Amino acid sequence: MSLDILQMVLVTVLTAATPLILAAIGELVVERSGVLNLGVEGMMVLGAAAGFAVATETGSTLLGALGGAGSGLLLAALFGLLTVGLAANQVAAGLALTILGLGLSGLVGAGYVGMKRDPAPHLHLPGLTDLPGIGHLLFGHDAFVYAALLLVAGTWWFLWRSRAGLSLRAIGDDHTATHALGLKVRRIRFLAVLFGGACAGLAGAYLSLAYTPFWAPAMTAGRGWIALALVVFASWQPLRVAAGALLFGGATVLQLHAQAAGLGLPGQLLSAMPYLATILALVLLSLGRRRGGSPAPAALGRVFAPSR
Amino acid sequence: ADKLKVGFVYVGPIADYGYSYQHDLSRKALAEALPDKVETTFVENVPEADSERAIEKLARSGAGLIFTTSFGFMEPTLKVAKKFPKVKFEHATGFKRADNVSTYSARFYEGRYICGKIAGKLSKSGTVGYIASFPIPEVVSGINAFMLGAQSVNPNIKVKIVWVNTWFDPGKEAEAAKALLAQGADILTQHTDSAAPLQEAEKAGKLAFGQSSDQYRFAPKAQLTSIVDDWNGYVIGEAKAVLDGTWKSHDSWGGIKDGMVVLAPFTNMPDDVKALAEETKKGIAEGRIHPFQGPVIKQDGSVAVKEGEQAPDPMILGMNWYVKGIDDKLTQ
Amino acid sequence: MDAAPAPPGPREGPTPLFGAYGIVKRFGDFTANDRIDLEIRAGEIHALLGENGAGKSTLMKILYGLLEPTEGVVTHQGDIVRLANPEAARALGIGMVFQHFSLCENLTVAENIALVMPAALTGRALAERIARLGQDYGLHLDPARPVWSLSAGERQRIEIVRCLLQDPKLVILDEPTSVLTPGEAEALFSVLERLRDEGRALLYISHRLDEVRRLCSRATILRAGRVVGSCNPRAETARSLAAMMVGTQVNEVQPRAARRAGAVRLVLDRLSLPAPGLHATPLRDISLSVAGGEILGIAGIAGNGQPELFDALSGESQAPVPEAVRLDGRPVGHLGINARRRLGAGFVPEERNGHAAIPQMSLSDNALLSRHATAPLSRFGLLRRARARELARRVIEAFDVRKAGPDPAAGTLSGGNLQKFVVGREILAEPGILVINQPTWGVDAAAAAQLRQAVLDLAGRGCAVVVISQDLDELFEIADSIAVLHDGLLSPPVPAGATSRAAVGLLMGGAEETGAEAGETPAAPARRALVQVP
Amino acid sequence: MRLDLLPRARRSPWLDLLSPALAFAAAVLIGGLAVAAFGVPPGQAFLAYFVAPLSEAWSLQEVALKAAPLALIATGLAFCYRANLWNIGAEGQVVIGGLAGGWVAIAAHGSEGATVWILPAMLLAGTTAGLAYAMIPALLRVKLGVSEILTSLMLVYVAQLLLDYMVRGPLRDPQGYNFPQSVGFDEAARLPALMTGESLHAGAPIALLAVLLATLVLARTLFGFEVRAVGASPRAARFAGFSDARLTLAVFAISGGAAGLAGICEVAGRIGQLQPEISPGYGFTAIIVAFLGRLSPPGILLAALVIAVTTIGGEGAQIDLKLPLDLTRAFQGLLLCLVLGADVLTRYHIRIVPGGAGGGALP
Ligand SMILES: Nc1ncnc2c1ncn2[C@@H]1O[C@H](COP(=O)(O)OP(=O)(O)OP(=O)(O)O)[C@@H](O)[C@H]1O
Ligand SMILES: Nc1ncnc2c1ncn2[C@@H]1O[C@H](COP(=O)(O)OP(=O)(O)OP(=O)(O)O)[C@@H](O)[C@H]1O
Ligand SMILES: [Mg+2]
Ligand SMILES: [Mg+2]
Repeated sequence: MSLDILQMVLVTVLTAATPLILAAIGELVVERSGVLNLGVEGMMVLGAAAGFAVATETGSTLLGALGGAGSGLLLAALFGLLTVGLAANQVAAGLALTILGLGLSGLVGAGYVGMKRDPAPHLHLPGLTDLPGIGHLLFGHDAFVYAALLLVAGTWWFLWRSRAGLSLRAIGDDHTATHALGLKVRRIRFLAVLFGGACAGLAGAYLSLAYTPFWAPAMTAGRGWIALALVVFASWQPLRVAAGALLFGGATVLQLHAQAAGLGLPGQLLSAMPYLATILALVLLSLGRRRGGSPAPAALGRVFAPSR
Repeated sequence: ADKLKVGFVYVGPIADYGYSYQHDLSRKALAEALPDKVETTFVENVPEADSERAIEKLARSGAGLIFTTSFGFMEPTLKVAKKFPKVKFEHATGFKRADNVSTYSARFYEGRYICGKIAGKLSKSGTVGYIASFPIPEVVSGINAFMLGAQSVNPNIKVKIVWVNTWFDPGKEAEAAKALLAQGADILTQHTDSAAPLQEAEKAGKLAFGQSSDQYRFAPKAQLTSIVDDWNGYVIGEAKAVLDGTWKSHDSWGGIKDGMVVLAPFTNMPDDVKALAEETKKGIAEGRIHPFQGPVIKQDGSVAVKEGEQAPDPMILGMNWYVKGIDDKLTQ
Repeated sequence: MDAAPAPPGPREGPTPLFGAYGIVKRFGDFTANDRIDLEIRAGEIHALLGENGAGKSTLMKILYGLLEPTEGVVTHQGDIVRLANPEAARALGIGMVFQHFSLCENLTVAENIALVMPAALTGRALAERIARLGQDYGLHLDPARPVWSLSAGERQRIEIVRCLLQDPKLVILDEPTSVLTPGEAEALFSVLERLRDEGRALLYISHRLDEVRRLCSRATILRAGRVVGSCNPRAETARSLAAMMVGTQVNEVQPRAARRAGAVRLVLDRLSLPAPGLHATPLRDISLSVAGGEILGIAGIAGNGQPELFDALSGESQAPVPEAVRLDGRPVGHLGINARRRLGAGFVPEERNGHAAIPQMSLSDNALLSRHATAPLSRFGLLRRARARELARRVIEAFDVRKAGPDPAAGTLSGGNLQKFVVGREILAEPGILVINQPTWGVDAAAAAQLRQAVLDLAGRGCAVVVISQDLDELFEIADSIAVLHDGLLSPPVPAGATSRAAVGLLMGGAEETGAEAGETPAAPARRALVQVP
Repeated sequence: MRLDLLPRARRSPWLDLLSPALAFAAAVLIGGLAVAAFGVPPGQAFLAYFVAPLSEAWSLQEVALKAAPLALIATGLAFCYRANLWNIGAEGQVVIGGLAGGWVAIAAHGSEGATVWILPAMLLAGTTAGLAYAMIPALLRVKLGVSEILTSLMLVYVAQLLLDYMVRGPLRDPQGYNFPQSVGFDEAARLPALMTGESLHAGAPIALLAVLLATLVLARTLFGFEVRAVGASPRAARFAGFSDARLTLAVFAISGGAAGLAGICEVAGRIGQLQPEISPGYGFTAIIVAFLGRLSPPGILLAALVIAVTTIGGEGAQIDLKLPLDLTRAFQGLLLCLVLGADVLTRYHIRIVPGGAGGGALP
């Protein structure tokens, strides 16, 4: 493999990982606060539809991205109202959100079928981007890719270095104790849920505005579920989310390359590779970990209904 | 008199801008062509496992003619047809018929043969990328026809195939396109439904073929042509036959000649290639050219079609082998 | 709350630092606080006394802004204040040390403290302040340790340090000593006395009336949500205080009849177990033997292997070799808890909610929990619900369990009453061997005495009893011999009469030498506990 | 503004019924507005969605056909979810069950004689295969502590691809022009129709039986108590002598077996052959059905019927009223959200406290 092919592969892996990173980082923050939102796929697909619609109507990719994030946020607000406000079961509400999101995205996107947009502009720094081998990998992406990477770094900083992040982690660890200290458990959880929704919506907008710049029904094709899996896979650590997304994206892309190179294995087996690889990686991780401890936020998925 | 109700069952969303979309265009064309005589209706996104109910519901809602547009609807169509002998059924791409069930399909391979010729002429790297959905005969015969077309103008051409195991996943199709481009393909063709591969080619400054519908607007600088499923003529004809009372169960497998397979305008190619493409199209329409004209040699070196003969329809309909020169294996 | 009544003037003396007037708190139809008035002055330690469920914690939570009173007002130096949340209370100088610690297990000490500090105070500056305060008051903490790795005493230190870092005017302590060793409690008392001398006010809740008499200069007594009196505890006896709380005359424990030395019934033979989880203690080479009619007390600070030892005895975790645990001579180390129950053993774990009982399940379901195999409450896999209800009813009757409704959820019972239920559930089975962990944790004095009496009586009927407790008064009151568990190691048992609190306390703290032989101060098992006249 | 929830001392059966009814009414109201926006009279849409599917003999059969696998799978899942274990891969277990059972039918295809055993053998194979497939996440969780949410979900995709491979490869009908489908099963390998000439087959009574059995097991047996205990408090359950490892395996076995059985019932029932897709997402929909039914088998039966009716009604609305499918989906999602939200009424008193957000003391 020449250096340039390698670079192309890596660029593909990075862009394939970007929507996963965006959605998974959002969900990570949600889960760190102790809430499990299984509705990522629904928020993501609505983000794709709304993002494309807004971008088409306004002619601005930036507004489109904001629209996508905003629509994910709105859907997440419904989820937050149900689970954080009304103490509804999180698993069920998340699944309901997925169905709702799929339906709404179809309704929103109906008028935009068959339309195309130019992909979001890519960075081009004369000199730097054209560097052989790494130029394109480092300096040749659209804003979403850099936003995703910044988000990873920012989330890491937020969780481990900021006071608000500390409150969030504490609430995810023990909502009763933090409530007793006067932390705004429900408000912070609600905000986390909103953030997760915005990230999922943005991930969807990335798909319809940059990755494959058009709208098509159900175009997220299960990426929301993969993002959920990545959060667990990453043991709720932002940097590992990025690593996991690159691994999963890498497995997907590499199997396609393996086929293009004429490997001759059944396509179904190769398509199953990313899933099997994820399971295998989990097993290896758990073998490496001392038994007994779970890295999950202790309050994850548990209902909290304080009264005063 | 009462209008004839015509129902359509689609496997995907009509918004896929591909297979189901194209079928829905024919529904609209029918409604426009015979506004006083027919009334159309449809159900979209019908899972294979749930199709019997959707078909029966259409029959019960008074439809006199029902198009079931996916291979997977074959058995359910036959079952419902048995219950409703007065209703006429049209099943796309299947092979089982009954007194009130016709089958129809298009000879997409004819279009792919032409695409192959274009690709053979235009590929500078000598490598073409092929994004395939599922290894069913329709897809396999398409690959073979494409290869034969390409070999006819460039015997050393290479076709790299990637199976994505989906009809529709824009992201994955885009990734497959990128993989093929990275591995040296400078022309892409696809047997999946989204416009994503075309867009990837456009981004990379390469060329590509569209699928199912004319996808020129997605990639004005990359699309060479697109194999368009045009069901309008067939659908309108069948509806008229039912209205006239002349409808009979039959199998129709239309191609370029019948206007069922249409090629979008040839673009982004030099005039000589365009001329070759037009000529091939004409030849196929007139029956002078057959994509599977013998000798056709299989991958393993055995002869599939002898010199001077043409592959019979059943062979094409059930094709599960590659022609010589394709660097891929089919699971048997 | 716009139409709040003007605060009634102080009833005596100068304006109190904080006042609560006419406080009513209702949960649904239930009134937990009923028109409570309370005044707290600077420089005093004020006790709040009452039975389990009397409404003490509820009142404290209202003062800390955690609960909103249904009626009534809180004042600060005579002005009505609105405590919208704990932040507001802290801003007014109110700090609280919770009965159930409000610490996040997976965060570090410093992080837990930072949670309530001004945002600017983090990292090194915070660690420095923790260290300085720790030195000042003798409350040492390692800011980088995660909470799960700390003992109960250390955890409480975090709570206190967190509270003191805010320089509070009023410190509320809800049952602070229930998890401490005598040594730790002593250290706490001196901190509290110092705080008082600094001119702060302290509000102190405890079921240990001796402490209250020692520390507090004033006491307010609650019963069923109402103030039923106030007094100077120093001028009272523990007995008279208890009488005020309960509202009736109370009696002393019946001393046990002469002890018969029975056959050995329970043996642990060099039992070692690896730590079962990340946050657990390994057991190291533990041996003990208990005869019928004998009560062995196992003292120790929480976090030294008590739950692990309990699990090994009960069969919730199994021994590496069957012979390591023997019941009536039979090796049972490989058997599960129900098999051991069938051999006549009974078990009462420490944690009521979520181990001994399932809070959201009814009492009859909770009867099933530990008795389904032995009562027996199922046949061919089918439940015999009527029998379970009958069993629950018998326990409730025999142990005077107070509850609302015929078969309420266990979680709706007050701590003391639920404890009576889970102990009674085992005792009614007349076990030949009983292992009981922290029998009276957080239970009010009357209920505690009743439970101790029941254990004594059971031993009197020939049962071999192991009592794991960190309450030394309790152990000296009922145990025949006492051993100390420290860091997964068990000291050899010593007759209770031949050792002293001080000696045991030393061992609990990890001292090498058994001070038992020294026997400087002959133990005088306290007989101060009280039982209610039936 | 603040929303305060005060737990109710006891649940009132009256509210248990009222709350979903309220949710339903609200959903219908919102749905009616949406439908009106599409230019369809809401009353007509109401009839199409909720009344039409229940008004004809054939559509009633269709409702039963659709509800049966949902109820069967969701009943199995209820065991898992009550024990606080998250099998979200029932769809994969459905697929594997259908595949294994179908394989038996294909292997026995055309064999003479001994045909009585073939159907039982298929049902057994399907159930066992679903069960075994569910054992993978269960064992990984018990032995290695790997999150079962993740593994069970990933295995869905793997199962679907395996079925795809099988029907395009080894199990393909040799006479089928290389199309991806197996031979049609023999009559003996099909679930019998309940009434001759009708489509309702024995799958519905099987599901009904499973619901009854599960009701009994959960309410009346020690095992049912064990499931509840482990779900409520694993530590207390261990104190009761219940092993959570064993229970994890047991509930995964039950849910996997039920899903596998549902899979083979679909294959041997209406479909009658193997094909690349044998379930329109029953395994995922069943998760919602399980929660909608509050994890109680009778509730699950009702929830399955509601989902079936609205799905079938949605098809009718597409055909007769030209209302888009996406509207039906959005409506179903909304209905679920509202039911979940209204459920709060049954558990809490709700109090809305105006203001209250601001901190600080008012002098
Ligand atoms: N959030 C709540 N909802 C309903 N009832 C409650 C709630 N909190 C407390 N109660 C009830 O209020 C009563 C008083 O409880 P509280 O915790 O104040 O008692 P306590 O005096 O602290 O008891 P203990 O000595 O056991 O700590 C109890 O009967 C309890 O059941
Ligand atoms: N939200 C609630 N709903 C109903 N009952 C409650 C609620 N919160 C607390 N209680 C009950 O109030 C009682 C008193 O609460 P608290 O937390 O003070 O426990 P407690 O009685 O002091 O028991 P212990 O000190 O032994 O843990 C408990 O028995 C508990 O079951
Ligand atoms: Mg209390
Ligand atoms: Mg208490």
